[in-house]
Amino acid sequence: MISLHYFAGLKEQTGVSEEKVDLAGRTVDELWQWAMDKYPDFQTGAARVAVNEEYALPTDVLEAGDVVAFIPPVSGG
Amino acid sequence: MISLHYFAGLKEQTGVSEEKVDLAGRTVDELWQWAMDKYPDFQTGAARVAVNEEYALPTDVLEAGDVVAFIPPVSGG
Amino acid sequence: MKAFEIVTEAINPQVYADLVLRPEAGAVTLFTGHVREWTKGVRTLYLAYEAYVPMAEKKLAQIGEEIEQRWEGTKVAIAHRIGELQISDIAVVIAVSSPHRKTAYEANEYAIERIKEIVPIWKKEIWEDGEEWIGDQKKKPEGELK
Amino acid sequence: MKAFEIVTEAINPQVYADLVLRPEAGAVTLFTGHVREWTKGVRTLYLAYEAYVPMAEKKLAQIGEEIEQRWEGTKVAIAHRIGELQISDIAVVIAVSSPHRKTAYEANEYAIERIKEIVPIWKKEIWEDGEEWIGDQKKKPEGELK
Repeated sequence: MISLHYFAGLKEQTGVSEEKVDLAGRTVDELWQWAMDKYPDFQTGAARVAVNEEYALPTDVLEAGDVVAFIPPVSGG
Repeated sequence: MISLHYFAGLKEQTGVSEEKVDLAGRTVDELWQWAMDKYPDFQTGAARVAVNEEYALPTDVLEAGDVVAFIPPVSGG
Repeated sequence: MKAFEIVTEAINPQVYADLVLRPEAGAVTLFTGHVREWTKGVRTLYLAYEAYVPMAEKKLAQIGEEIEQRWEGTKVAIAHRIGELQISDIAVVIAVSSPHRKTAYEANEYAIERIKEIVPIWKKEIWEDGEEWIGDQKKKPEGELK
Repeated sequence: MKAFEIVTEAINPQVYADLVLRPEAGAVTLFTGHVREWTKGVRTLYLAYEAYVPMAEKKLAQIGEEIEQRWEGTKVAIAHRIGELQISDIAVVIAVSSPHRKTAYEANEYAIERIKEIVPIWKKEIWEDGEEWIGDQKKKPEGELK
């Protein structure tokens, strides 16, 4: 299993801040496909994906135990 | 009479921080001549002159009661 | 007290300035970003900040490392507050010390620009008649950056 | 507490930051110049600053006016300490608030440059084997500005 985290506007779209899903072995790009199927409001490019607290590439492969976060455009400062 | 103020290195050259002199009616340039005669270590361009707390021009004329300061190159900050 | 942290209480900026001071530092710049009441004619009631805390602290530390590598002799501390913030409250503090002043200014400004690019923190503006998560400040053509 | 002053006691920079904060300010930059132990391989024991106090305060206020006219919406406070200062002591503090951060950095840096040009304050460096009044920082080709 991997854990998914949602923040800010994306969290309001999903209605959850965290969920566990069985996506080990999939790529980040495939995760996006999965997320857009589940949450119709999601749009590619509306967020970056972080795996274990580092920004990930679309081709990176998820492993069991990974902590994955959808990072919408940041607005700190 | 006008009062003259010396600061920093110039004060060490004159040995005084302040003196009263009878130079009303003279220009700032003439004041420089007077100062260089009295204090051989003085050199033109080694200081700016302020009259009543504003930088003065060589042609400005001193008036009785003026407060005049020799301002060596500043080094605050 | 960490040099790179997300906090939930009021920020005391002096703490971070003290953290970067050293005998070889001739200059310290301290930037504080505050909640502003008016933005383009719209009155903000308050702000709510959210962060992905562990990653945000890691990215703040990364910015510190970037600076200390790029500008020799600098030392950096950064804190960002989350939760509800009122007008004039400090949202972010950046302290940079350096032997020389020019570097202290440059490196500090670099830090705030990088925070707005890579640190997972989000701001929601709450107005009298609504609220909105703010994002993508870099891409909005009309986007006015604080 | 004046917004532009020469002081003889330790400077508390937060006082000047508080002085410039307003609801419309999104950014505050606070610069502190500190006594540095080493300058070009020479160890400073301590510094002595002297000022022509009434003119220095007038010139600090003038710099504040120049900034508030040049950068709209800014507010400025500056203090410089005189007397004997030890390593790491604050010699000068500059606080600038602005609606926007870029201006707060620019205006603050402008202030320190102007201080070094027009404000009648002099620094004497005291080393283990001597002392010297420092001056004319702008003209020394090898001059290293803090």
